[in-house]
Amino acid sequence: MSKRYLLALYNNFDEAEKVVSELRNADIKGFNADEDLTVKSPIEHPEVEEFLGDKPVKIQWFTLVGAVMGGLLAFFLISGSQAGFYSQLKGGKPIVPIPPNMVLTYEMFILGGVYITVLGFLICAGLPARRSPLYSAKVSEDQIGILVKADESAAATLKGIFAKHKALEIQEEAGR
Amino acid sequence: MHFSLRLFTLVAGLLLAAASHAADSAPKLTTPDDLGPEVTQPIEFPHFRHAGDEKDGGMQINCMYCHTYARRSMVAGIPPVQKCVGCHQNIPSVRETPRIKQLFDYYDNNKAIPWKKVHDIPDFVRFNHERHIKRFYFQQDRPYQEVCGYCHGDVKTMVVARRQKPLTMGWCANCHQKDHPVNATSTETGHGPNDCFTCHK
Amino acid sequence: MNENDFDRRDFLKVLGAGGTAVALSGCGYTSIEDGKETVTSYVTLPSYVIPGISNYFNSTCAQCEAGCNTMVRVREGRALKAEGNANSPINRGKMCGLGQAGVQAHYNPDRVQTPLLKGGKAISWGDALKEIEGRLSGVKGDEIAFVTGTTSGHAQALLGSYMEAVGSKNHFSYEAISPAVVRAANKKAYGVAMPRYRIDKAKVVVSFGADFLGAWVSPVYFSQQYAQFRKGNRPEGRGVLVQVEPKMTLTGANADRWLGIRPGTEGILALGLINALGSAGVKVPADISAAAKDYTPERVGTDTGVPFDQINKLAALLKERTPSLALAGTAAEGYAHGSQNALAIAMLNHVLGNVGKTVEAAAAVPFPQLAPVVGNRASLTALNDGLAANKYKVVFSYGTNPVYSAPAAMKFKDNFGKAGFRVAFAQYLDETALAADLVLPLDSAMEDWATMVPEYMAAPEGGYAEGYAQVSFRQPVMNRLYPDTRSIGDILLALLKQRKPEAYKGFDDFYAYLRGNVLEKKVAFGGSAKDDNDEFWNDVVGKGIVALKGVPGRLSPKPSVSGLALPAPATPDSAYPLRLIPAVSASMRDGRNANEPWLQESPDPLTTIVWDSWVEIHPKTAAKLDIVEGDIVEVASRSGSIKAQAYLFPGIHPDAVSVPVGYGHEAMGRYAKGVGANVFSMLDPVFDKETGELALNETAVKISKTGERVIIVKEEGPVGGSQAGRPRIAVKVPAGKVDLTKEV
Amino acid sequence: MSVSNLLENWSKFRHTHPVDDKGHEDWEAYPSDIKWAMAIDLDACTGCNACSVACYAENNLAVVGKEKYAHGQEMHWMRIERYWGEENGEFHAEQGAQFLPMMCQQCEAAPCETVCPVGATNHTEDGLNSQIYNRCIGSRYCEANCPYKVRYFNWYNYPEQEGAWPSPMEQQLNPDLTVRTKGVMEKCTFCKQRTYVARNNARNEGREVADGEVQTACQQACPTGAISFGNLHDPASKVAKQWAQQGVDINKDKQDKDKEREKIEHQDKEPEKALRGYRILEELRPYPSVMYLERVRDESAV
Amino acid sequence: MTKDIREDIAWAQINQDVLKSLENPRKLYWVILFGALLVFSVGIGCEIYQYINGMGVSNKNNSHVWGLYIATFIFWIGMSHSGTLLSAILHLMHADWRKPIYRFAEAMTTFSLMTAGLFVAVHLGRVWQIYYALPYPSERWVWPNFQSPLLWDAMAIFTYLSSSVIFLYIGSIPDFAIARDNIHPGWRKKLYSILALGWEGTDRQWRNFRITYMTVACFLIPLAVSVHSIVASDFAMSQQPGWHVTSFPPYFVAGALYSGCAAIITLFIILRYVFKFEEYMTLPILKKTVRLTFAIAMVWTYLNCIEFASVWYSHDQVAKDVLIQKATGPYAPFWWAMIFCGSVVPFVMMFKRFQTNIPVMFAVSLLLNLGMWLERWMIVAPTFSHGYYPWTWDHDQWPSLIQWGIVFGSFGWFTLLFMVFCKIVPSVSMYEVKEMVYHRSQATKKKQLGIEGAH
Repeated sequence: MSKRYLLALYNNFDEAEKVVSELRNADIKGFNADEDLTVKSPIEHPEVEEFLGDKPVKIQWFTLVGAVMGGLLAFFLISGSQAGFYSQLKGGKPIVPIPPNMVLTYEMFILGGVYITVLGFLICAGLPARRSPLYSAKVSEDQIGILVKADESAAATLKGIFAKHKALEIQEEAGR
Repeated sequence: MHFSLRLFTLVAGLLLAAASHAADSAPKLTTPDDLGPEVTQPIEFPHFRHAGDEKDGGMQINCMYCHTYARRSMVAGIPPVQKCVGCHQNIPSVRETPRIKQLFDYYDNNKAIPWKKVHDIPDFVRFNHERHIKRFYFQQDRPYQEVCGYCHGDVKTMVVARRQKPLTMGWCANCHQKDHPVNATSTETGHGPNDCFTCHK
Repeated sequence: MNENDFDRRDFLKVLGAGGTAVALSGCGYTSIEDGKETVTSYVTLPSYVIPGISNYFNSTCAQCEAGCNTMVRVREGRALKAEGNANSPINRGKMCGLGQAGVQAHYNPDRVQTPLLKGGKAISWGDALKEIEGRLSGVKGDEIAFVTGTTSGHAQALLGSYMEAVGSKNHFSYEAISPAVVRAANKKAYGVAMPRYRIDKAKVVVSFGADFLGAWVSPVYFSQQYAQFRKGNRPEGRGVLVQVEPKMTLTGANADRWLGIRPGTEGILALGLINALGSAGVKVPADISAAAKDYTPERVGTDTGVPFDQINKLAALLKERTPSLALAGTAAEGYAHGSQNALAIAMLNHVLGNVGKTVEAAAAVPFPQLAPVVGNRASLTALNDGLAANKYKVVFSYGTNPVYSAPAAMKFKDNFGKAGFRVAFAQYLDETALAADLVLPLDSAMEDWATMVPEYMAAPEGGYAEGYAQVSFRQPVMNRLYPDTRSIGDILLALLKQRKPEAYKGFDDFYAYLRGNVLEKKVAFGGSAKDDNDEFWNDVVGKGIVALKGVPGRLSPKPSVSGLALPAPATPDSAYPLRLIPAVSASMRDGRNANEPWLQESPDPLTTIVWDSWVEIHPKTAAKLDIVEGDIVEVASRSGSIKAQAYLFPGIHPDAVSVPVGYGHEAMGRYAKGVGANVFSMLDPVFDKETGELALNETAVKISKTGERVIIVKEEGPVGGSQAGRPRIAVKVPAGKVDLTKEV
Repeated sequence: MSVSNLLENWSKFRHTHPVDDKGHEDWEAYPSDIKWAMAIDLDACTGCNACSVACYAENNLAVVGKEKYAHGQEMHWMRIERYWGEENGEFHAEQGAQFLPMMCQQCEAAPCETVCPVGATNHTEDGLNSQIYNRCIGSRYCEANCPYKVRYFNWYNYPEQEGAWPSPMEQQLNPDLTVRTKGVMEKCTFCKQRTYVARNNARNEGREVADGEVQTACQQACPTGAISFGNLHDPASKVAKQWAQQGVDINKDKQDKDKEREKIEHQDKEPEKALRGYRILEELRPYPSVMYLERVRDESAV
Repeated sequence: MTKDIREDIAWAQINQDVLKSLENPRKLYWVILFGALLVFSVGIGCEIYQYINGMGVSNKNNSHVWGLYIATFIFWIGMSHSGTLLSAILHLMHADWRKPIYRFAEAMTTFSLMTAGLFVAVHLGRVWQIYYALPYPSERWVWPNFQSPLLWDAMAIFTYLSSSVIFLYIGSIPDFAIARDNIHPGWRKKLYSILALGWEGTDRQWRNFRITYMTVACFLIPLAVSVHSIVASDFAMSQQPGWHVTSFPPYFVAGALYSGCAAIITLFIILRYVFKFEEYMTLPILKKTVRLTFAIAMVWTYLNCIEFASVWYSHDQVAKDVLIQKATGPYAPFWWAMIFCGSVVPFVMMFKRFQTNIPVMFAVSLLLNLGMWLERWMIVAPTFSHGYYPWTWDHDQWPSLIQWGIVFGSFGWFTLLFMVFCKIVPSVSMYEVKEMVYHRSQATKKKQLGIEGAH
């Protein structure tokens, strides 16, 4: 059964919030508020998440793994190479001196952390992404966009809801 | 999302494994052959004929019969013309061949032969022939052709000598970190010096 | 020719061309491409030459008159380094900086390479010799003069016969710096000109300006004796060194007590000491005490500027610790009354009974014709007068540089010009060579054959050898760098052949002459008649030293004090209030080695100045003239003036200033030319009354600032010789507080 | 190999040196039975410069000339320092000057080694402080951290550009060691090329290096024999005897005799006759391998 | 008089104003750009000369082996810290006044690090062998010496540089999106759409964006601190008097923040003028920055004092000598100049009327930077000329023109990079300004409600 995409633009978050809550409460066949509802905003806005219901963020795990890996890699790379065939005394210090190696381990710990976190960000935020079916430059300016994906059948009802809250503009497009 | 997390952990794991392997694995113990360029010498000296095996028409002369300084000094040196002449005076059969004629020209005009260096290492490196020969030829009594061959390759098959080994630092180190028996009989082993100052001057 | 020897020289011919090419390329920049470099190889090679392993050849150092025996390191036919010959009684395997720099004399880029006419036109040896022959024809023998430095050995023998052949007696042996006055005084006092001093046996050494550690007579030998002398576990106990001199020398810097005495009053102090010793109950011969009787400590104190209790203390020390040794050196002899000074000091040894104990007679070589003809300054005066009077038509000069080192007041350069034809045998185009009509290039000491007999005959290890004498051999350690240079021996031989062809036709070169000559006297040279010639010769050359049964010298029991009368200390004249003391530094000496960069670059031990000359001024004097370090000052005497940078130096008498000799060449080469100022040029022509030696320290000068100021190029930092309160950098400890007996 | 090696021989790689070495034998990272060391008798040293020139001759040191010397860019590995007696800010010369030959002290725990970013300077098995010219990238950190300031940097390209060896002078160069080029640090090596030959000869003949078998150039030249050089681990060697006799221990940053003395002086008693061995800047704990003997001066003449 | 960002400013307006700065540059811009190019080329010239003839031409010497290069290196590293301070620390502290200015501060971080990186190379005697210092598995199987503080430096700087580049980029993705949406078609539009990675501001993107941004910020703070402590340890780890000081790491960090803030003020004023950002880079922000700077200045002064005090009351005579020599020796003028610029000049910032006085603040900020540069020089040089070993002291050592030239050139390089940056990346963060404005308006709304409620 073919799907339709609807994008409604609103002036401010309060209106958007009303719309979203209505959409989530109203039980419309062929439209799942948790999956098919996306809010696009020009600024980062915590409330959006509240009224969308909480969605888990996994990035911390990337960070953890990355940092740990970086640290381990550093320590073993360094100590390993120090203990190589050419291992020679330097300044009476042990051939594998812990404090200096710790410094570098620390740096690599951070390096790994940062890199992998960003990697995680790209993966989790699904970037780089292809342009989604409906987008309005207004969103990056000052308006809030609400993008929904629903069955043909539900489209009308949804439009109704948008209109009710006097959407500035409603775009719609067919999709799979 | 969970999939990508797993995937990522896998990738990272592989990365780490690879990296640690890099730090971990010893240099390869094989000594690769990489053939140096052809060198044209004032006289095309046929090594195979002097040092080669009987079946190839060689005379199996010990390398150190001519390169006699190798076991006495850091540098192998080049035998003085005198040495070649010493034998060839008494070999009338080849006396008239072009190379030998050349040889005698040099000798009669008391001119040194401008041999070209084939196995040339940088000036900041100290390679001691004497030590290596003492260690492997005299102490471990391995066959001389093998011992010289470690660095000079299979000269006995060549006409004009040509570099066969890379003679790079890593290549030297490959051998230095191997444990060699200290002499033919004993089971005691030791590796070459790992002290920079021994080979760098 | 001898077979082995032929081998050696033949192998010397093949230069390690490959070797040098490699040597110059530093790290990172070396071609390691196969077949680019040539391998050093030889046609024939004696068994003892192994590429990559050095050979050592014994030879003899020609850098100064001490004649140390060297052992030269040779690799692939290149002489690399001069080291001491361990079997030498003179230097016992040691080597001074000056000697080390000998290789740079050999490899010097500024050497003369072919015979040159005036104006630098190169000619062949044949023409050169013809030219000389031509010029000499019709010239009477006594119109020919030969000026040399100190010469000895077979070259001297040839020179002697040549002078004889041309019928000339005018061989002037000139050394700008030589202990000539002391020699004369010694002859009077001990009966020998150059006795053997036993510093190693003395308990106290009082040295009147003898810089025996730096530049006096045979420094390396004396240094080793000094090492013995300082040993705490020596039977005599640790020695005490007192140095008496107006300008601190290297020896002064190592003294336990340095007495900055008023210039010229050294003799007075000596007599003062004798006087003090007498009154302390030491038995003094009548005539000596007569000579010394007026010199009471008080008077001497006022005359010399040495506090008189110091004098008594010193006398007491000398009385208590015998044997001691008093030395008269360059600083003491450089006056119009130099010989009196030296004599007075010699008397001190008599009074203290050192003669025979620490002053010994050395032996002489049994062949007078080989004995050294020692240089002095009087001979220069003689030559100069002769030249001025147009007595000489042809002048040969070898191994000395009078045009540079003669005081301007003597007008030597002009007088030299008066000679009809001037030939210089030279290694560099120095001032004299430039003034000559014909310059003949000499071999370096690494290329020629020679023998040498040291003037100061050192005793071999193990102390006093009654009749020990030695002849040192010099052999070529590498092939000639430039085919057209000749050894002085070869040249003299060639000249002789012009006169007596038949007598010398047996010898085709000096080598042959030398060898023949030595083999002839095989027995005298310590061989036995039945020795095989070649073996004997190789043995001699191989050792480089031949010990001979010498003619023992005799010390005269009764010294003559005749004419020992010291003038009252000179009153400073108002126009030129200061006394100029030309300083002889260990490495620069009289400047003949100035073109060896190592010597220019190694700092003067006391001032740490490099690459320039300087004026040492006592801080007090400087303060009076408000001169600060680095001021360019003009030092002016009646006979000339120089400009140099001022250096404030605590080790000099306030009434004296000192400038090092050996700098300020106008020619000679890239490293010497224009470096510093030539102090010889401004010396007053004052001469020692008895010997007629130029009195080096008699020049009165005045100092004026030019207004310029430079930053002195020296090794020491802005805090000079201060340790800035750091407790343990260079530590000094009183002898009483330290236990030296058990030292290794 | 190396990580497993690391884990297997962990304790070995954790030794510090020289203080907690239990002898040198049991430590594979420092197996040699040779420890080159020096003793310099300042009482015998006359400051004549022979050693310094010998060093130029042996080690291919460039002559930099007046202008560069003025900039403090000289290359002498062995410098002779001259000090005066000092009283309230004025120099006095009555007791002569003091001379101090100063060259690389070949520290056992060298400050220069740890800081080199590329590890061009290390501690060799025979107790030297190596300098690998071709590895050096010229960060000059080693000299910055050297308390004695005895390392010398090639500020210019002396062999090729500056013409330090105008032909034929380059023929004098010693083929046993490199001519250093622009941008590398260099310093005294205790004449490595000589010790190297001596050690190889000994090894070939299957024996230990005998005392006096190898001399450094400076030692060989020194007319008064003020410098002695040898193997500190060979109790028969002169150097070892001297160190022992002077009660100087290479593993200490403060010698027992000094502690002793201080104690006595603290109780203001007159200490008995002292020994004169000491090491310069010992208290910084570089454990230098050169022992100096104090200069002795006799007061009786003053 | 001090007017702040208007709350009622239209968001579209913000976009317009900022994007304007990306397009057709004014003449002044070109002047600066070419000026910078000129200065930079001077530096290049000197470097080439030095490369050909050897380090000697910089007139360092054997006891005095380091000079302006290291000093300036530290200076640039230090300058980089302010960016992190503003963007990371203040971000975590939700100080929203930072929002209009943190972008260029971060850019400054990046570029000054790049400049510092140059000096590492310039300083080396054999820069063509620099790869010896990189830890890569080579045929020789030799590795750099990981004990060397210089290597820690390299690692720390690399980490810091790459992290702050990433931080800068992530932070400006939404702005790239804006640029993409608003800029007229052309290669720039293509460029921005690539840079924007298809950002649409969906709730998912924003959610992850927030976490990431915060996490990286958290990493950056300890990193920044570690970087300059490590630079400090180049000296503190050594044995030399005047370097071997325990308080060096914090001292360096404080100094770094200090010079950084000073530099921010300078650039703030320049940008404000060049790009007409009066609307956003408002005087109250300047005032806040100035106050912050003043606080840090005082911290730095304090650390200075304790450093001197700890040396003074130690028994380390050698270190004491160095200190005395700094104050009285040949370096005295520079040392006192540093004290003046670093500790006296900032007191101008105490006075309200100066805090927003653009010309005065401009002058002051320049003086502070000069002072901080001198500080670095005074750390490096005097120790060499007055170290442990009196014989090697050298008070006449003076950097040659070559050395000065290269130092001079580095400023050109920095400006060059910065000028280019301003034309590619929006130097004011648009979306965050919007957030700022939004929150402000919310707050005021609440206030009004509160007031009404009171009635």
